[in-house]
Amino acid sequence: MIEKPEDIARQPQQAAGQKLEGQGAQGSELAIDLRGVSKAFGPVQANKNIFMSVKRNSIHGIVGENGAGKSTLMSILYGFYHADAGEIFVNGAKVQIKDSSHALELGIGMVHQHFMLVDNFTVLENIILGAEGGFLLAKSLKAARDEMERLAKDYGLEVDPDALVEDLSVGQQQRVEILKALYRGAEVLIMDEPTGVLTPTEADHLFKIFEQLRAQGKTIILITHKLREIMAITDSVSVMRRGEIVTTLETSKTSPDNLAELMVGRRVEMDAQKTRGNPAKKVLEVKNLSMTDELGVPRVKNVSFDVRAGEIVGIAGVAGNGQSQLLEVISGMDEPLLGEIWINGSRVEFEGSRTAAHVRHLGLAHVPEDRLKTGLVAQFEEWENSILGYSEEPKYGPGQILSLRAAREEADRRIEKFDIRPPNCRLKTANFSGGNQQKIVLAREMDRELDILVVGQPTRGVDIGAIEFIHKQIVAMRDAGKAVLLVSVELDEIRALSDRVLVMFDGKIVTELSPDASEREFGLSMAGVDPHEDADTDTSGANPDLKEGAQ
Amino acid sequence: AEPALIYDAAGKNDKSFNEMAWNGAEMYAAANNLPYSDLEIQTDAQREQALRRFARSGASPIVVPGFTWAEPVSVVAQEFPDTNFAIIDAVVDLPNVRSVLFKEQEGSYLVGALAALKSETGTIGFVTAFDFPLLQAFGCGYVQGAKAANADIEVLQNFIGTGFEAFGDINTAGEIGRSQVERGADVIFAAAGGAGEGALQAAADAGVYGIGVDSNQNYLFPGNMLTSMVKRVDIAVLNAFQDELDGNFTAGVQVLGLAEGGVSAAMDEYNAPLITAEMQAVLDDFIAKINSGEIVVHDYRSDNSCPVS
Amino acid sequence: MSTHKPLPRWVDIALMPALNVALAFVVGGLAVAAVGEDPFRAMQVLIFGAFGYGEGWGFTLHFATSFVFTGLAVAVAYHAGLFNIGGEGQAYVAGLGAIMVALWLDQTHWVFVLVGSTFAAMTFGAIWAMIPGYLQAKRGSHIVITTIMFNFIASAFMSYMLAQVITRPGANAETETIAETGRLPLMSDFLPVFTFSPLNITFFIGILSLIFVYVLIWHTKLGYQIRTLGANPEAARYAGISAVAIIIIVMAISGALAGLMAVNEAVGVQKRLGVGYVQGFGFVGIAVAFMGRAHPIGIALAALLFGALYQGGQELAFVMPSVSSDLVVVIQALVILFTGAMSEMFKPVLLRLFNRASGEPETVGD
Amino acid sequence: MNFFSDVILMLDSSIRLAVPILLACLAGLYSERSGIVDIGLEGKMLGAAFAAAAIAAVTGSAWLGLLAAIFVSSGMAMIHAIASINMRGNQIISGVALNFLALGATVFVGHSWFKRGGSTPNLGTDARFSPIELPFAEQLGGIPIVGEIYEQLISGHNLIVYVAFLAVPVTAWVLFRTRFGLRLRAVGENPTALDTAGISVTKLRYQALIIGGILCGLAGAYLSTGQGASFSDNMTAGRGFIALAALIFAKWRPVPALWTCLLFGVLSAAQIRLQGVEFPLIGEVPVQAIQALPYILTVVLLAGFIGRSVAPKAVGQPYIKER
Ligand SMILES: Nc1ncnc2c1ncn2[C@@H]1O[C@H](COP(=O)(O)OP(=O)(O)OP(=O)(O)O)[C@@H](O)[C@H]1O
Ligand SMILES: Nc1ncnc2c1ncn2[C@@H]1O[C@H](COP(=O)(O)OP(=O)(O)OP(=O)(O)O)[C@@H](O)[C@H]1O
Ligand SMILES: [Mg+2]
Ligand SMILES: [Mg+2]
Repeated sequence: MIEKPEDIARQPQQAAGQKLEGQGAQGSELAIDLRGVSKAFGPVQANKNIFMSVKRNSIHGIVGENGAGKSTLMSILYGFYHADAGEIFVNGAKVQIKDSSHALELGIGMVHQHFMLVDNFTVLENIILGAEGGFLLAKSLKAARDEMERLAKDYGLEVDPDALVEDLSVGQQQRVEILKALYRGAEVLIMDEPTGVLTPTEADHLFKIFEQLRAQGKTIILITHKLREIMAITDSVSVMRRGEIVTTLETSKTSPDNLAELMVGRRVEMDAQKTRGNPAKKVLEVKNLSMTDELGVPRVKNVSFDVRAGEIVGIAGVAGNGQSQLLEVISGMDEPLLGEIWINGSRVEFEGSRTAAHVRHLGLAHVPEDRLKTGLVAQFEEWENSILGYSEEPKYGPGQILSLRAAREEADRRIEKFDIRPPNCRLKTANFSGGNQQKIVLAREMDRELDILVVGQPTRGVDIGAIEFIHKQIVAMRDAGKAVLLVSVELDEIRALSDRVLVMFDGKIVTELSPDASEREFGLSMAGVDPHEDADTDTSGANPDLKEGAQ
Repeated sequence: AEPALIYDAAGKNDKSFNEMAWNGAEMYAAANNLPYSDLEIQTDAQREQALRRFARSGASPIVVPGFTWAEPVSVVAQEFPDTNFAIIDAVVDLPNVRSVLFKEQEGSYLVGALAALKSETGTIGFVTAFDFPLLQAFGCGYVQGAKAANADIEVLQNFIGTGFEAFGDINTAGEIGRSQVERGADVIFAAAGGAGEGALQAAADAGVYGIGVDSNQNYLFPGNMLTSMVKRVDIAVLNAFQDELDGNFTAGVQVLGLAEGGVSAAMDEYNAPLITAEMQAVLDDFIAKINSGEIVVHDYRSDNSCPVS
Repeated sequence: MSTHKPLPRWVDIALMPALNVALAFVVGGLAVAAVGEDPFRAMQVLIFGAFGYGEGWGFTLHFATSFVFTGLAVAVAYHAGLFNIGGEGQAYVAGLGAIMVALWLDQTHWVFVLVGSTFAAMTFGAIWAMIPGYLQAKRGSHIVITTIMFNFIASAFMSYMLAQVITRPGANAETETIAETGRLPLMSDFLPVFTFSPLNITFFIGILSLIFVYVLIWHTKLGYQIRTLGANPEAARYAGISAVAIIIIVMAISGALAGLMAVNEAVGVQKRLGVGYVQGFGFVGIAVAFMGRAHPIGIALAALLFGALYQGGQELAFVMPSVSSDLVVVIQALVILFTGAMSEMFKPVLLRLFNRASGEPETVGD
Repeated sequence: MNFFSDVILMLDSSIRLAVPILLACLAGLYSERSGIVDIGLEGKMLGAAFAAAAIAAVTGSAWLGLLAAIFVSSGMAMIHAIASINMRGNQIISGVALNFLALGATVFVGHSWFKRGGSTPNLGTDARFSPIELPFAEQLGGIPIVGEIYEQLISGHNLIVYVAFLAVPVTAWVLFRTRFGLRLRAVGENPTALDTAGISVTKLRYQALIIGGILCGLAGAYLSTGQGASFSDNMTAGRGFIALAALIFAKWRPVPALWTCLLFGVLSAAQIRLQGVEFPLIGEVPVQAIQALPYILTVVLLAGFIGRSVAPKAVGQPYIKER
């Protein structure tokens, strides 16, 4: 089982193709066995005395709230962190995993929650990084290219080897990560929240790949917040809470409700909906909007729609079809090429980087898609993020003076109202869990006088307890008579919350659907076909997989 | 009382002015087998402090080379009327201060004349650190001398930099030297402290002639050093120290020109073969005329301008 | 890594820096020993020179004042994510404004000189910094390159001004001297303990600047926007903060702060402006800003440390002639290295010590 | 002298002026590509220039001087490495400290050795790197244009000049064609990615800084034993900062770095030639305006033609795995 990294790189075919049966020298049927693993980061006990075993040739799920310690545990297995205590057995043999290259030698590969890719490298360069197999790149690049072709054939993992990673959609970046692991001959593949950023279609595709991998004798450990996925694909599942394993179950002997309860410690209401909305006057009007990105590529093409008070309008679509750009223009972060936006009857004047502030004045609040990149300043204290975008309001002090007291008092109030944990407005934002960071943004944007809330990917990477909470808040917003524009690649989420759904494809709004429309209707329209027109139109060139390559 | 020397901001080892002062102190120490104190200041704010410290500690005379010392010396010399001070390159009119001035323009005039006499191409060069009245005085004297010896001579003038760091930049100085050679110069006068060596090296490498400055640098590249414009700051320091020791320190202004031996064109065994008898004759004629006052060499510092270029 | 409590605050902000300074002196002491002097006595001389008597204090504080200005200049820009290496040039050009106004008003009263030259210094410094700021904001020209270039351009420009324009004929390229009536009062005029030190009224401007920057950065809306832009430009865009405006404003403030050095040094002490009067203080400001972690209190302390090194170093060179000013520069470099760049050196050791002391059993390390 | 040979001579001068900046710029490239800011280029060059001149003066061998230069400069790079890699210190402070250290220590040590106040004695021919005549330079020199360019411009430089120019394609090759280069580019962008691929971030950054140290060593030796023939206090005169600017100007890429440094060389050479020249229409301009020309033109070019330069993403931040 143990090979030198050079060997792996030189003969990836054999390494990847090996059947596990032939390897069972140790006679253990457990691929991974963790015994009493503990790990602390300073004062934080991330893992406490963890026992967990994973059968070979199976798919094992791990669920748990944000910050439960899932990623940490897997990073220990991958040799990225060192456990403070405990033992690790791989294929029945006790090992001391020194570092990640050692883990790779042991056949353990990992796809991290935050991708470990070099953005300005090509796909090929990323794949060979660390497994080059020789001083000169030319040969390794050639070998990797061949191997990629084979993997693409075997598993349907297709991606342009010469594309720059930063130009790829997240779904494709994920494939690059999986290819990386397979190229290194991984037998055990750890997937940390792989579907967090994928569309349902992409996720389904990923699961087909998992099944193929399992059929070839590989073992997969899957961390996810989506219980549907656990039920659909795993053989067994471990539940983590506050650094400990609560239980490990056969998937067939449990249910989503049961898992949710185990994770959170109480019953979780999974369906926020729902009464229907009560549309009143138009609050947001978008007229013939078009925009191009900095390279001049058209991203939004002649889009028109409106949102009324008291309704939630969802925008569905495969990631990369212009939704993000649409959001940025509506929120004033970017300028349109053509078209107009009206908020509460006033036309938005685009005045460069200050437009976002102007738009807020008009009564629009914006929860951005990427909380850490856009919506928060990680090194700020919580209260400081609680005024981001609103710092100039007079309630935070007269003139140029910033009243820390006013800001902190308000932050404290919101912490209580939105149940942000830990309840400490002086804590650095980076030290909050993802779910709580999301709540900080939501609290800031929702807890104020506003007429329209624009929300992008509200529950990305957030645990089910928080999802429940966030969904309730969004619905409450609408019920209070506000207009809500919701952009999400989670079709379930869109359908659960929206009163009307607009489907975007290739920068255009293809159609408007009722949330109760059929799966088929959604599927077709997200592929660029208006199901109302003619279900049999030529769909060539409308394959989302082909399209997203350019994005 | 032990004599003391405080250098100017450029520091003890500027290969020029301050270093000459230090040489003078060393000459004193060697000749009398007596110690002296010296100090480098780090910032301008420390000038008065340094003077006061030495005065308090009983040092006398306290010698300071450099015009920038004028203000602090006039303050501290009044506080310590019993201590003797000497300032070089500036005048402080107090009963316990000796002011020593040099006529750099006269020495430069001589080496300029020599350069023009030696030049076969009709082009000579002047390399200096940066646009600074003192340095311009060197250049202005040089041009005057050269034109006096050969009215058609062309003088290339270049600055190395724009601040004191230019005194250390031998590489740019060297490049300037080469450039002047390429433009036809066959004698180059380098008045740029330590950096000057770069230009002299360039001249030597190209097989043409260099002229050193401040101290006698003729030994540097024998056969390629035409002469050096020697400015005897060392003598000024030595005299101040020695006069105090011998009990005949005098205040007042001393102007050290050609006649007083304060500046000169250095002649020694290194450059003897390069100086022909005719050249020497012309030179002697100029010296006599300057000493007699028949030739008055214009001092750039008097009006910040030069009549010739 | 083991489970541990974080270090007590006083260890973080007092003990560790003290240990680092001590280490710098140990290594510097080796160099002192190498020239045959007693390192312990050298250190004694240095500390006494800097803090042992009124005049020493005066010099220390005078230098610290200049370093506060150049340090704050770097720090303010840094909060907006801009690395201003141009303090040297900004202070230099500011000197021109300061001295011109001072020479113009020097027949009136020092109050006018102070106010006028302060205003002029800030204006000139601000303009010199704003150009790189504008080019960064509007044209994307990297501020590090432009500020480096502007240092060289300032040097050339000032060389011209001082040698040819507002010069007085003579051996040096420098301006006329400020008349007696217009000279800024020295601290020793009120507090005789400072005797002959150059510490002057600009010291209070230094204190005010520290307070100003503290309030600006942490208690104003502009400061909040500056920090947002510096920490996450994308979030600033999201918040509707005009990067262009902030960059230009911040560079102006930064240059104005650097410029104040001219009031302290050129107007206050030298009473004239000469070539290269900044003497590298702009570069010292970089070290001061980062060692002070871009916080006014830290900057005040770091500036004090450097002031002490300049003054104590001078004393050292005086008392021990074989310890030259170059060796003092070496010691300064060691202090920057150990207290600035290697500031966390003792942290692991201290963590272990403190956790043992607090009776916590150590878990397995890695 | 005709116009053509005048141009050749000026370009020749440009090359000599560009070389130290180019070497330092490449040193910075390795360092910053690995994610470590290097504003200590100036100090390393200065330290190396001193070591080269001092050892060459003592031993009479330029080669030993070069070795000493590389040793000193790499040693300083290692201090930078310990501070910024192991101790996760502030890389800018570390660089500033190295600059001060070199400024003080060269004069201090130099003076205690040579008693010439930090300067070294002038070096004889053996103690310097002398010009190398390339084969057939003289014979081909007769051929107009091509031959002249070969004889005057390409031939007749010292060894370090050729090494510097060779270092550009070598660097490009290493960076884009080798395993080391791939990892180097990766570690400056995303060190965590490299770490999870099982490669030591620390080791890689150390290697990068050593290479930077060697290149700065060459740059310093060039100044004091190639182009010049002695060491003088603060003789680098800001070249390290120019190199840093050139690195950013070139967007951290080797071939553009070559052009940038050559451009700067040309501007500097032109500056020397233009001092005191009367211009048509304008007449004679202040010499300082001419002297500032290279810097002003750099700013103008930067603002007008060179787009935004984006640094390697991880540059300046210490790699911290566990908070
Ligand atoms: N490198 C680190 N340094 C310090 N603390 C860390 C580090 N990584 C994680 N932690 C802390 O350890 C705890 C467990 O984090 P971990 O990332 O394992 O949670 P998780 O279960 O993966 O959460 P999520 O579902 O949000 O991904 C959290 O409190 C986190 O803040
Ligand atoms: N986040 C940022 N960080 C750094 N520079 C920025 C940033 N945002 C903008 N800039 C600079 O500002 C230029 C113009 O940006 P933008 O159009 O957003 O501002 P603007 O509209 O001109 O500002 P104003 O609101 O003052 O009119 C960009 O080319 C860039 O140089
Ligand atoms: Mg996780
Ligand atoms: Mg604009």
